[in-house]
Amino acid sequence: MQVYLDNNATTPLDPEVVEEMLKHFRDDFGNASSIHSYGQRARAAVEEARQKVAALIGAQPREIVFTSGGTEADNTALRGIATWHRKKGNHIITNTIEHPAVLRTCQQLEKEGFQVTYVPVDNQGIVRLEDLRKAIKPQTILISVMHVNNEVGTIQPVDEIARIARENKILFHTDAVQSVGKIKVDVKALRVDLLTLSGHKIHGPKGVGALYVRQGTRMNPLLYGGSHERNRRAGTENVPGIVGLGKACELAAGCLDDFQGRVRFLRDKLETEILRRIPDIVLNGNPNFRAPHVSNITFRYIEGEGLLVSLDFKGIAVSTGAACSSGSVEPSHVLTAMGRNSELASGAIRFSLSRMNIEKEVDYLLETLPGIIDRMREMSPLYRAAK
Amino acid sequence: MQVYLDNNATTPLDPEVVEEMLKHFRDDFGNASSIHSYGQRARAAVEEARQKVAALIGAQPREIVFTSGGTEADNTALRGIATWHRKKGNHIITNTIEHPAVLRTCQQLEKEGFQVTYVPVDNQGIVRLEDLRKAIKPQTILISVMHVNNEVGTIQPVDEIARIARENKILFHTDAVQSVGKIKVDVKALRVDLLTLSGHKIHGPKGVGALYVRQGTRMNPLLYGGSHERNRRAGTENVPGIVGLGKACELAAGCLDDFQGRVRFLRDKLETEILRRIPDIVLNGNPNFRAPHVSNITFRYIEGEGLLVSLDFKGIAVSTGAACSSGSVEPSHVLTAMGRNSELASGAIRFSLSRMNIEKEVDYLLETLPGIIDRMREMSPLYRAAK
Amino acid sequence: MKCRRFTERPSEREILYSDKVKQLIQELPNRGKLEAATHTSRVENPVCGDITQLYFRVENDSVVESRFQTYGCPAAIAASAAVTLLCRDHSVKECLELTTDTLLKYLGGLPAHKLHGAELAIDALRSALRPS
Amino acid sequence: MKCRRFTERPSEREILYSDKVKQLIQELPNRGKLEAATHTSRVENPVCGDITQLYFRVENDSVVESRFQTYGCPAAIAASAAVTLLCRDHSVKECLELTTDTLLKYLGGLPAHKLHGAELAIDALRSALRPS
Ligand SMILES: Cc1ncc(COP(=O)(O)O)c(C=O)c1O
Ligand SMILES: Cc1ncc(COP(=O)(O)O)c(C=O)c1O
Repeated sequence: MQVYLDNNATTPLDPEVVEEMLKHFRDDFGNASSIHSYGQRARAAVEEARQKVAALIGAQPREIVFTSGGTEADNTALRGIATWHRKKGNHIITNTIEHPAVLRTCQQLEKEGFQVTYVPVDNQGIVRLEDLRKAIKPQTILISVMHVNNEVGTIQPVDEIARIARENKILFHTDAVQSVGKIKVDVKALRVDLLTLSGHKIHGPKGVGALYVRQGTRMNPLLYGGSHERNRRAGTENVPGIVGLGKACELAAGCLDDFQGRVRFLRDKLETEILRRIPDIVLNGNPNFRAPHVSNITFRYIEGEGLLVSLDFKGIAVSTGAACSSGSVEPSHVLTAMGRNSELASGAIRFSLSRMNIEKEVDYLLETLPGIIDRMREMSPLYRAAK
Repeated sequence: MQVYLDNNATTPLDPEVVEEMLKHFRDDFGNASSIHSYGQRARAAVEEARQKVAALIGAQPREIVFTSGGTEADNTALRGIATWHRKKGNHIITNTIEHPAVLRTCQQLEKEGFQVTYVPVDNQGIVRLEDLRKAIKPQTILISVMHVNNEVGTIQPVDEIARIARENKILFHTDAVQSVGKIKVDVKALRVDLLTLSGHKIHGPKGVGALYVRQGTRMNPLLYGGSHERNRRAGTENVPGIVGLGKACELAAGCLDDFQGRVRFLRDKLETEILRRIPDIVLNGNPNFRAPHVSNITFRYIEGEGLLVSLDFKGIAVSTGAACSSGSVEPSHVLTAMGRNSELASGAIRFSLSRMNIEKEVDYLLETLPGIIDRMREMSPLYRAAK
Repeated sequence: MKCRRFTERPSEREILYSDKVKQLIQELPNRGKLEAATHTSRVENPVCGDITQLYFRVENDSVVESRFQTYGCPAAIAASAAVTLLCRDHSVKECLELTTDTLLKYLGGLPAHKLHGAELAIDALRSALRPS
Repeated sequence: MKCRRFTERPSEREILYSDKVKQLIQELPNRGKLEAATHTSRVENPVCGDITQLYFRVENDSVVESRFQTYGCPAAIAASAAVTLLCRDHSVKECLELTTDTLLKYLGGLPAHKLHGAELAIDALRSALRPS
């Protein structure tokens, strides 16, 4: 049995998304900037997709800038705002559990003369508003706090942070790659200035994402060249990708209830049953403020990657940390920031579901997992020592 | 009859490219950074594609960095080299007929304190080596000159420019978006340090390209985040796009002869017959140093866009200037740089072929065009005045 | 998966030229000089270089023949052609009442950055027929 | 289109874990403590925190039983398991001659950044069986 429980790394494409993209791979292959019919068909498709993306997050179509993914959108938001508003100030506030696309961009901006405050989180992965408030300086120009954390699923109080930013006339960006399409995201309700989303996390294609830029927000582009995307992002539009993202957003808009209902039920069953069947376990994240599709669990006395490989052998795909940091030996920066020591961090496994998972997949995991954990603990020098 | 003669704007995808991509849209959808089998299958596909891209241009696989397209590759090359080598110097040399992805990045770098010399071209669109040599200063860190111009098809003496750069210990970048897959491009023979290519110009997908970075070249990335692409370019790999680019390069490697033979024959027929059948015509570009698939012709006394729309009505797709600048009223910066006045520039039409064009398409154009030109000239106040 | 489908249809698409404009460009009705013209004008848009020349033959205060010559973008060409069509068999007074809005409606709209094409044609019309 | 096809096959792929490694992780042969061990060792990699504990029962200078306990990444686990398999029924001298290279060959290779897993296992082997 094949059970894919690594949907925070990437999701399987919805067959309807593939179907719509295929049209633009096969027939309507035009460049959306061309004046002839090939171009105009491509242009119409891009603008239709823009409307669908905008509709999902309550934005105006003209506020949507298509990018090559979440990483580019994050980089564009941070660097674009920072460099444009540099004369006003050089201070940025973010936090310790952001995605590397935000953290490493901030670190680079530090090298270029910006100051960045990395506000800590509590041991359930929630940004402390008090610390955030205290971090504000007269020269603060941007706050960036993610909506849902990719590793533990924690939901940040983004609306409150946006209010604090607004009261202090600071622009606010949120990386919503892991919340869009999973929980309700409305840019007008949250009142954010910039918001990042990515196609491949919502059953859309890789290599395409979008940055919401509230109308009137002034910033530099990251990519210079042709006058695409109202001069906000140069480069020939990835028409099939954009169409796929649009379709994915359209489908996601109809599936939010499914996440709150069926997906949450599956996640809860997975979690409760693991807790019931396997001892020496630690839950990571905030059980109340948490997206419905993520569960991050530390299996003590074992190291996650071995467990991952064992599960893979059985057809079950999970993740140990953020997918993008795999290959490195460091424990997850998110779990570390939440105060987990290195043993607890390295025993963490992320189960992330999607609307495509079904109950018998969860049942299969629950049958398979305890035996593997037993065997691995039997092998662990830490486990024997602890007993 | 549908006749697509705008292949410099974008090309139809090769059905084999679509087929390979489909596998990764449908089954192997994994994130190439994931450790489980889904991820490892994606990783293998990405590395196989890297080998194919490298093979087409005579590079090592590790010298290939995948990007979201030609624009991103150009931006990465220029900004990445400029900011990294800033301490050594702040002067960049390019020329007046580059693609906006290079020109506008240079203009932005000027705002950030760099100095840029835009070397002129002669009236056939060839960079004057003497001017280039004279532009070199002790603080010059980078020269960027495109291989084949997208509007007129002119081939620049890139190997000679690379030699001049090398002799002066200056890094050299070439935008080869319009030469790769059309004429022989070998990074070791040309001895360039950086080279840009793009998928959708060679029957591959939009939204994916590559930057060749000679081993040992030090530069900053443009996108920060996860440790993808050996830390040269963050962002979840666009696996299907990369696979499509790889396949497109594999196919292109086998088609270079076709370009020198059949495609060149069709282009020459198109051009010779237009010259024979229609009076008051000016050829733009250098007839000797020119890629085999491009013909840029000014039809005097008429404005190109009307002609474009008329041809479109008959099913024929062509272009007036660089696709990316459509919508703007300015005459082509390339033709202007070649000394064409605004009447000559706005009457220019670019015919660009690919290996997918066939002779009867060219014949259809040749039958259709003279009548349209007659009618349009009848309508032109300039034409009557000139006669 | 029993998800609802999102059904709202896109309203604002950036279509470049309407079918009417394309048809006019294709046919170029009333193109060319009119030797027997009683009223003519030549107007140039100094910004983009577009030139439109209109020719009218007016008999008994009515436009009985009209022609145009235009150098410029499709919007300017189509608008000029449209003006010659719309004026035919109308009184000079009626012709002078033709507005950019009416013209745009007839053309099925123009892209925002091409509106000047319609203005050029209306300018030329007024300058030809305005009592001097 | 009669284009030649490019046929060279890719040689260098970045495969993470070999089938052998995956199988060892799956089966974990010889896992657990060996109460009757005559030789044991516990070695820790201070950089990544991996720990390997090896147990050998040596009789007549020959390894007759071997077990391991490992906390660490798949490379470390598989390498330790492999060492227990490779040593069984061999003389202590032969066991001490086991090299990282032989071990890696047996494992079907390890990714470059995981080589330390094999080194850890060899270290533990030597520290257990080395004459004191
Ligand atoms: C929270 C978050 N932000 C940003 C990204 C990067 O997006 P992309 O993979 O599209 O580059 C990811 C996923 O990798 C993510 O989980
Ligand atoms: C010469 C040249 N450079 C760069 C580009 C940009 O590449 P892309 O369309 O992949 O962004 C193009 C095409 O638009 C081009 O013709």
